[in-house]
Amino acid sequence: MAKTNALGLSIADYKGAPTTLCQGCGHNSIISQIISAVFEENLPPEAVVKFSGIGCSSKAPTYMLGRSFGFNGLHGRMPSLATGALFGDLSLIGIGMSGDGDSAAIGMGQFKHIIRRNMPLVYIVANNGVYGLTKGQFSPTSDRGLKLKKQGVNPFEPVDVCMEALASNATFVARTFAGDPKQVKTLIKAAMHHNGIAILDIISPCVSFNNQPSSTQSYEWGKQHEVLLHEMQFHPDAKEIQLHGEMKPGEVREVTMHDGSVLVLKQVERDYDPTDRFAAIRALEEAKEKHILLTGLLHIDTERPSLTELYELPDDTPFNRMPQDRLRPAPESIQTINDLMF
Amino acid sequence: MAKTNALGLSIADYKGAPTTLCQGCGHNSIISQIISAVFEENLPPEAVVKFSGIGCSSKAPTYMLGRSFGFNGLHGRMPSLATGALFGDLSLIGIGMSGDGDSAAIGMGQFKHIIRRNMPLVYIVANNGVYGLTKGQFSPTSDRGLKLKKQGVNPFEPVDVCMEALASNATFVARTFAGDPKQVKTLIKAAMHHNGIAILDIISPCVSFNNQPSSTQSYEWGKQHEVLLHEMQFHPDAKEIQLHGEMKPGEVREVTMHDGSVLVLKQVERDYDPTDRFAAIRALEEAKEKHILLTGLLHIDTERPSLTELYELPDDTPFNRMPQDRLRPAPESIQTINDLMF
Amino acid sequence: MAKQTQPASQNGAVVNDFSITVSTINGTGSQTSNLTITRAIFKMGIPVQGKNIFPSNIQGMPTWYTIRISKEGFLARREEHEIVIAMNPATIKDDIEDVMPGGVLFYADHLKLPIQRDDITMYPMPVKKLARQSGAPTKLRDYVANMVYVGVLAEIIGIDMDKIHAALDFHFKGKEGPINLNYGLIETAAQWAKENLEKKDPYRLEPMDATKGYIMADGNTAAALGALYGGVQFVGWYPITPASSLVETMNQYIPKLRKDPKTGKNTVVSVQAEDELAAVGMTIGAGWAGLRSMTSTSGAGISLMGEFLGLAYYAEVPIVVWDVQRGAPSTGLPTRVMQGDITQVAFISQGDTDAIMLIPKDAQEAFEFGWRAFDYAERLQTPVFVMSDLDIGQNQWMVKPFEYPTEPMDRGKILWEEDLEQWEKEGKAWGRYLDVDGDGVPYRTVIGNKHPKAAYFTRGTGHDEFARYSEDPEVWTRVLKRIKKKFENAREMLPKPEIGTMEGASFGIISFGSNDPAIQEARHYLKEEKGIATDYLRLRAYPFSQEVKDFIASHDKLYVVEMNRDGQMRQLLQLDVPDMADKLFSVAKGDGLPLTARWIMNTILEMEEE
Amino acid sequence: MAKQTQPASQNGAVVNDFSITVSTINGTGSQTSNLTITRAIFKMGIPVQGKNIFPSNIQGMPTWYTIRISKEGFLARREEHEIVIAMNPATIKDDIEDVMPGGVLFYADHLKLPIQRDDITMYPMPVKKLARQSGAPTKLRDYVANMVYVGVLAEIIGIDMDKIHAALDFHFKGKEGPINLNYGLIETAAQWAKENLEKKDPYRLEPMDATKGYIMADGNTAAALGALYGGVQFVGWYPITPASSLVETMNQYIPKLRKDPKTGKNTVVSVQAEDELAAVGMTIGAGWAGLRSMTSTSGAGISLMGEFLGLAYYAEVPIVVWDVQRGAPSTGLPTRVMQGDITQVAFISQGDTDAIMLIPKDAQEAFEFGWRAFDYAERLQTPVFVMSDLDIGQNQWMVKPFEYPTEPMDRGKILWEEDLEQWEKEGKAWGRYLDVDGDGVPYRTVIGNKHPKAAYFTRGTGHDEFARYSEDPEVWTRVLKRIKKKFENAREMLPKPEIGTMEGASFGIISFGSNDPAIQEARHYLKEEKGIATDYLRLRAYPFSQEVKDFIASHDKLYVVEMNRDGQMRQLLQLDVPDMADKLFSVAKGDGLPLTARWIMNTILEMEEE
Ligand SMILES: Cc1ncc(C[n+]2csc(CCOP(=O)(O)OP(=O)(O)O)c2C)c(N)n1
Ligand SMILES: Cc1ncc(C[n+]2csc(CCOP(=O)(O)OP(=O)(O)O)c2C)c(N)n1
Ligand code: SF4
Ligand code: SF4
Ligand SMILES: [Mg+2]
Ligand SMILES: [Mg+2]
Repeated sequence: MAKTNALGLSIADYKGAPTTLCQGCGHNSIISQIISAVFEENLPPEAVVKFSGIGCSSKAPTYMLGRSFGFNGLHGRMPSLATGALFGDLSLIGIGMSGDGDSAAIGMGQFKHIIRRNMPLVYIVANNGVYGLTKGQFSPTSDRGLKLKKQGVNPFEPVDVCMEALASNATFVARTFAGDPKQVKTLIKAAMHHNGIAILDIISPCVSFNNQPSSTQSYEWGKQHEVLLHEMQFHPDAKEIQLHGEMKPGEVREVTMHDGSVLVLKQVERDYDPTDRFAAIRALEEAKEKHILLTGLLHIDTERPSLTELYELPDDTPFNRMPQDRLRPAPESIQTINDLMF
Repeated sequence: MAKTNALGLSIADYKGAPTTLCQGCGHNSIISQIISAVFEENLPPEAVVKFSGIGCSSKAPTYMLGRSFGFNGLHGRMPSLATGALFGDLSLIGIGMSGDGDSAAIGMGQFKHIIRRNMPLVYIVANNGVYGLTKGQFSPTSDRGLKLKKQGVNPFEPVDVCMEALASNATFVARTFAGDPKQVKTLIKAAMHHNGIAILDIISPCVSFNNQPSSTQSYEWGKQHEVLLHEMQFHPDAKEIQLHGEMKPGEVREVTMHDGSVLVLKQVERDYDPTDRFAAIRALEEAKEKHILLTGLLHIDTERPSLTELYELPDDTPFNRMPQDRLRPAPESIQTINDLMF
Repeated sequence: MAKQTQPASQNGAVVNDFSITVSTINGTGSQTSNLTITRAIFKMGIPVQGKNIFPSNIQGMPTWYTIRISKEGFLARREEHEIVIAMNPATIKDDIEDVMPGGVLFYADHLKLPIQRDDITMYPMPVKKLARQSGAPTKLRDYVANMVYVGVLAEIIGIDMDKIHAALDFHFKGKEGPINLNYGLIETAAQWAKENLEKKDPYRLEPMDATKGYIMADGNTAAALGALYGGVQFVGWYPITPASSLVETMNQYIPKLRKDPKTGKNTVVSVQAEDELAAVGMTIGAGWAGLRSMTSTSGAGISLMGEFLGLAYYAEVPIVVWDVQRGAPSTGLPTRVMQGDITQVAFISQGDTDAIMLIPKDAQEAFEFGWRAFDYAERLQTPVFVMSDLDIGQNQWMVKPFEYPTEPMDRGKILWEEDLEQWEKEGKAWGRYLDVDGDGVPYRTVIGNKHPKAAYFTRGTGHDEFARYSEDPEVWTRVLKRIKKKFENAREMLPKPEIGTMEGASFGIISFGSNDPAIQEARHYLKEEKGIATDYLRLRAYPFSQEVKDFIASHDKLYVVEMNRDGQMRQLLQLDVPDMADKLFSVAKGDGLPLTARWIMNTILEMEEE
Repeated sequence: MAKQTQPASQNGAVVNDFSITVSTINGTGSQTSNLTITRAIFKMGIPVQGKNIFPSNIQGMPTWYTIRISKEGFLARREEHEIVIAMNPATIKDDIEDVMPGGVLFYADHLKLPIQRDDITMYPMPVKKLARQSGAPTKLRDYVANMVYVGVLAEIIGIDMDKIHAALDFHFKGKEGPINLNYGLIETAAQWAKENLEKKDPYRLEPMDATKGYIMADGNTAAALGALYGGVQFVGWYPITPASSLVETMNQYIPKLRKDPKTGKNTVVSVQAEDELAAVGMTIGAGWAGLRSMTSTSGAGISLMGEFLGLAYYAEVPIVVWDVQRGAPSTGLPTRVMQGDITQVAFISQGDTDAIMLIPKDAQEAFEFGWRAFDYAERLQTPVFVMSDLDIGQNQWMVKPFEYPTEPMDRGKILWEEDLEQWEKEGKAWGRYLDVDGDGVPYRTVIGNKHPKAAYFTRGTGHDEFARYSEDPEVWTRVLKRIKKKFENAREMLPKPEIGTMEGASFGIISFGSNDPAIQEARHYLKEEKGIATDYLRLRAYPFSQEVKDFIASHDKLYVVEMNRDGQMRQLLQLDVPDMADKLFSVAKGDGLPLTARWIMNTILEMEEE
């Protein structure tokens, strides 16, 4: 019998249409981790809403959570669609899938501005340093010096998705690697509990166009150069925290999320404080110098109000179920209004 | 008799149409400094090409350098216009005028990408933290907590133009203040000699909509909180450097530009190395914490090739004067091409 | 400009039938003075309309405000100015020339008059002196100086001082300080005029009873209020002239009108986006999620929204888009009016698309379409454009009071959990794009619906009736044909045209939007002065209904009057009635100013002669 | 799909007149096999055309390649497939059903056949076995497996092995390794077929001499080459299917064709922008600066460029925009063909705008318009759109060789220092927007011009003849009218339509672009099978020239055939000839596939009956 979660649902209830992405594509592995995360978090699939732009990465939502609503929008415009849509029912969790082209090229503006607004959304950049769907052009995150078949050599310094997020004061910034599924899953779980924008820069190799070992977005490079900022465990309920195995107090940090869930970070090399934004910037700079793939939760800020909070909507009913008599002003008011004219 | 420069031109040759901006608008003072800088640099006005987006700031090019070509384009799209245009004749110097709305809202994408390409352009963001031309809405650089007449209170963390430029690896990043005309002028001169993108974030108060003393983009706040990173002198010709007055060796840094001109930086509080990008980020963070307006050349990198260099165009003739016989392949070639088909 | 002598009424006096143009420098606060004059006249019961002709700039440039006073209720712009008030040295020459023969010039006495005219009356006004004496703080000096012309004018043409006080009281929301300061100066100026000027001109106001039952409102405010009464829940916007004030005004009315009776919290989310792409993107997201959702823009904004609007069209997302049209192409004349986005909107995005357009004629209809637009959008599951313009949006219109929505909200075909259960029980299949009722409009579900079969996947790529990805040519064709059906069905659902007929009409006139007053007036002249009777159809929506076809069919010749260069509405009409396309003649001008009755009449007369 | 029995030729053999469809999985390299077959047939002297019907995805989805072989030279898509080669388990059922009665199925023998048909010939192919035996590295196994069907087919229908070798040699640019590997497998497969299959079907190829003097080229390559011969200097682009390969190919040819003879340096700057707004912005900047400048896009890209294109229109900046049209609205069918952007481009931006369009019919015209477009753009100082489509752009077309430009470059009216001096001497005033010659086209200067009066200020806001800011209604109208004049004058300047007539034609057909082969063929059937003679006008540009009006005038009834839902070109035609609008009937289908002659014929016949 298939394993079920606390809701009595099996993993099959969280699947989507069969993938049409290439075999081995990093995006497929992200899809699996999203499915597992939502399943393990005991969220009904209806509680999640999927968004995406255009690209192979942006097709991913089709291949997961078939029982969740989804909107595969326009190239680079996922953030605005998600922003408008999620106001429809604030009890829902939004997951946005985007690509490096989608977010760092055409979508740079919306990427930066959804961060600025701190809109609650799990924002995944499936970063393969290339345009997959249009067959292998450079993306803004392509390595400098990368050589691609029809494109020659890329002369530009890559956009660093996490650095951009930090520059825009993102409240949750993580980098991870599709070749490290466990970490991907843990970060997705934590991101789903974050009250604000959660930027996940997931290095997700494109096996068709940018998986040569010299590319920093390849599986091989990632496997060989990944360095963990910390080891992570996510506990949806603070009470259940047991410091598993080798985790000893003093070597761990606990990040308590807005809803009381806890992310436990175990020190690997040094003590890293993800609430220190400047430390995150420094860590990124160092990683670049050392030529490593530094993964983990770079930064979190659980204090800043999210965009949806600013509006203080009625919270007894989802906004999109609000009946007519709570939306249309009372008939009496029209007289007052006309009196306000001249 | 009017003062003339080395070309025998008087300042009148560098003026534009009379300004229609508000009296006291910071942009007017930027206009004056651009005029002076070009005049003093002995550049013929024809050697400069002006670009802008849409906004009060973007109207500025009309009011200066009437003998220079100019293109007042679309809101947020100055960078792309300038990029294409300047390839027309690489001997010319481009000056782009933009506003905080123009560059940090609708133009965020183009702003980031012209930086990434290191396109040679003096890129001025006349930053008043408000939309002037549309009469006083919030801009992305508005202070958090800023209160504007019809707009309420701004709840968002402002975009830091310099931080954004640094995150994108800009090769010349400076912040200055329209209320400090001397510094503005010196930085514009240096920027004109930079072989790559030069981002000048000029705090330029909007006297009509955002000049209340509590606003960090007001004259009063600027005057009271400006802290210089260094004092500056610009020497178009290295040979003429004389360390004026109080400048003693050891207390100065010299930045030699691509064309041999030199920017001399005199230490004010501490020794600041503008070639260290990370130091610039740190300085910005500190300035934010200390609540000061830190001005000066935050960062410079004179090594990185510029976009125009990458193409190695013929340099004996401006590209837009190249005659037909150098642009159209020879008649013989058509046979070869047809043979290459099947 | 054509100069025509005003037909004087009895005793030489011209009563309640002339135009005043105030020429000032923008950013000096003259708007308050101009509104005060307009409102005071309105309160005197005299039909009046003010139009602001202003530059794209914040301060220091010439700006004109023209006030049409018409006892007959003709409130369109006129080209002739009986009275000119000159306050701007930069334009004084033109201003003097603009006074029609027999007319009046009021001028600030510090202005040098570059020319003299002996066919007009000239009144100097000691503007600076009185402003200085007013005791207003130096900072406000320029601002209150404009009150001088209010006072002088009031005295000379007879504006009721009580009504002026009422106008100020309204403007300053009862705040005594500014009311007294300004009123004091107006009184002083009036007194000065009384003592120092001798009335030599024929223009006079006399109280009437013709504005009772009317209000004065600008179209953007009306649109904002209409939307609030329409239950708007989400607004994504980006500032752009002349649309900005629509949402800005809405934002101000939200706490007043849209406090949830149950929780006391506001029920509108208004987000200033980073640009128009994001504004419409948010709006579409919200519409998709089941919120009543709108954006408002102009000019460039509409162009930038094209890609997203094609998505909303094909993915069938209800949203409302206000296009407060301004002078175009390109950045064009951003502070002037035009009706130039008609064909662009009709063909808004790549591929075959259609657009529903509502076309209000004034503030009152802006209010009505403000709420109705949501009903159409949700009923048809498609973007609905409201084609307003700068004249409607930013000027004050004398209109009937806003009327509370006459119909309950039509939320269209939405299925919730219990509906889906019911359908399941009845064995009815639900597919997001299934044409169950044969009207082309499918049923939709929205996020938060917890029924396990409620979810579907929305995309701009090819999809079948169950929202599944498809590249199948037949599926593609079928879906696009069904969508077309919605558009065809919309013809008879949207606001019907308004038709005015006369006995023995020589031809028909078709027009729309803010042209209406000028057309009404032109028809009056055609009849009165030329003996030419006309029929008139005012379009209120696109696609056109049967009435439009019938109207065209029943006339041999029709003039389509509009404010653009290419006769855009005529083009859409021609496409609709190819067999009658050659009966439609274009009377089009898009120079940034509202059309005038005289121009319309003369153009038609010329074309009649040809 | 309609099934029709192929009229067998003498002796039951069907020679050089049938279609082959290859059904495979994309991303498996079948494109090489398909091109090899097509090219080999072409080299046999037989008219042939291949069309790729592929999914919007990189790997693993069904894809079809149809090869039309026609001794008569009819190379449009057909709906009937005499021969189907089935390699994809996912589509095997449909593939079997798609074979027309009497036809042939080749199938990979590891596929389970879900249905049997006794009205067709079925040949199994030991694809896996032979691929395994080929000695190809495991990685390449799937890829070379596709060569098996090349060999089997070659043996059964008689493709010349030498020509196959020549095709491979071309494809692999003479590299022996891959040539030998693939050719070896093809030979083995052919040998296997010879030994194991008995020919039971009537389809055969026989060498002809009908392709001499032709080349095979895809339209994107042709366009790229045309632009390079046109002296293109600046390209701003953003990847989008099916336009990407246009610039990618251009980039590859730059070093070959565009090394400056003097300095040996390249003379084209090609920048991959961050999006289409930036792509067209750069392009406009470069065009403004005096460079021959272009961009290339499709679908969404065109919509995103609308605002900028309005600026280029009004500021009069010459640029070339290639729209390689694909299935729309919205993201639509990104890998399928459509002619759906016609009306959108005609009304591309806010306000009154016009668009010059060139409409190539195939790769050869794509080359020609590739260079000519710059001449028109610079001559008229306005954006010129080349409306290509996916079928033209991405498929191989058998066309006459590219012809070296027959005219020198027309750089239009540019003034340099010496020209301005000359004008000054002659006392001629220069203003950027002054209509000196009365043809509506002003003279321009570009940056770098050192004459102190050369500079001017370009803007999208209102401006006068001297490029000065203006909000004056008369100035505005005057400038926009002059711009319209350019558009009117363009009518007779642009490529003239191509007209084909027949004695006693019953009606006229109007069409354009890649529809041409299907129309030629449909006219042939109408004549041969139904005895209906037709005239045909192929549009090559918009706005339309007098010939188009005359053609419409000289027919009682005209069918406008196009690949979209709404009959967009018919709409533009109707607007051009309102007095004849009702003579134009729409034969339109936009389902993502190229139109077929049978569909066109049948639709017209049905409409004739009505
Ligand atoms: C407006 C627009 N421009 C271009 C395209 C074509 N396009 C589709 S996907 C894509 C790039 C996708 O790259 P990325 O976001 O990195 O996704 P990946 O395929 O690599 O996962 C582009 C340019 C489009 N769909 N829309
Ligand atoms: C596409 C588009 N959207 C909106 C506008 C309206 N608009 C004109 S200027 C402006 C903001 C200008 O703000 P900023 O760049 O800060 O310049 P400032 O006026 O403050 O100097 C806006 C939104 C426009 N012109 N084009
Ligand atoms: S092309 Fe690349 S990104 Fe796209 S599905 Fe294949 S491997 Fe993934
Ligand atoms: S509104 Fe503000 S930004 Fe615009 S001109 Fe006036 S002071 Fe300057
Ligand atoms: Mg990618
Ligand atoms: Mg600003």
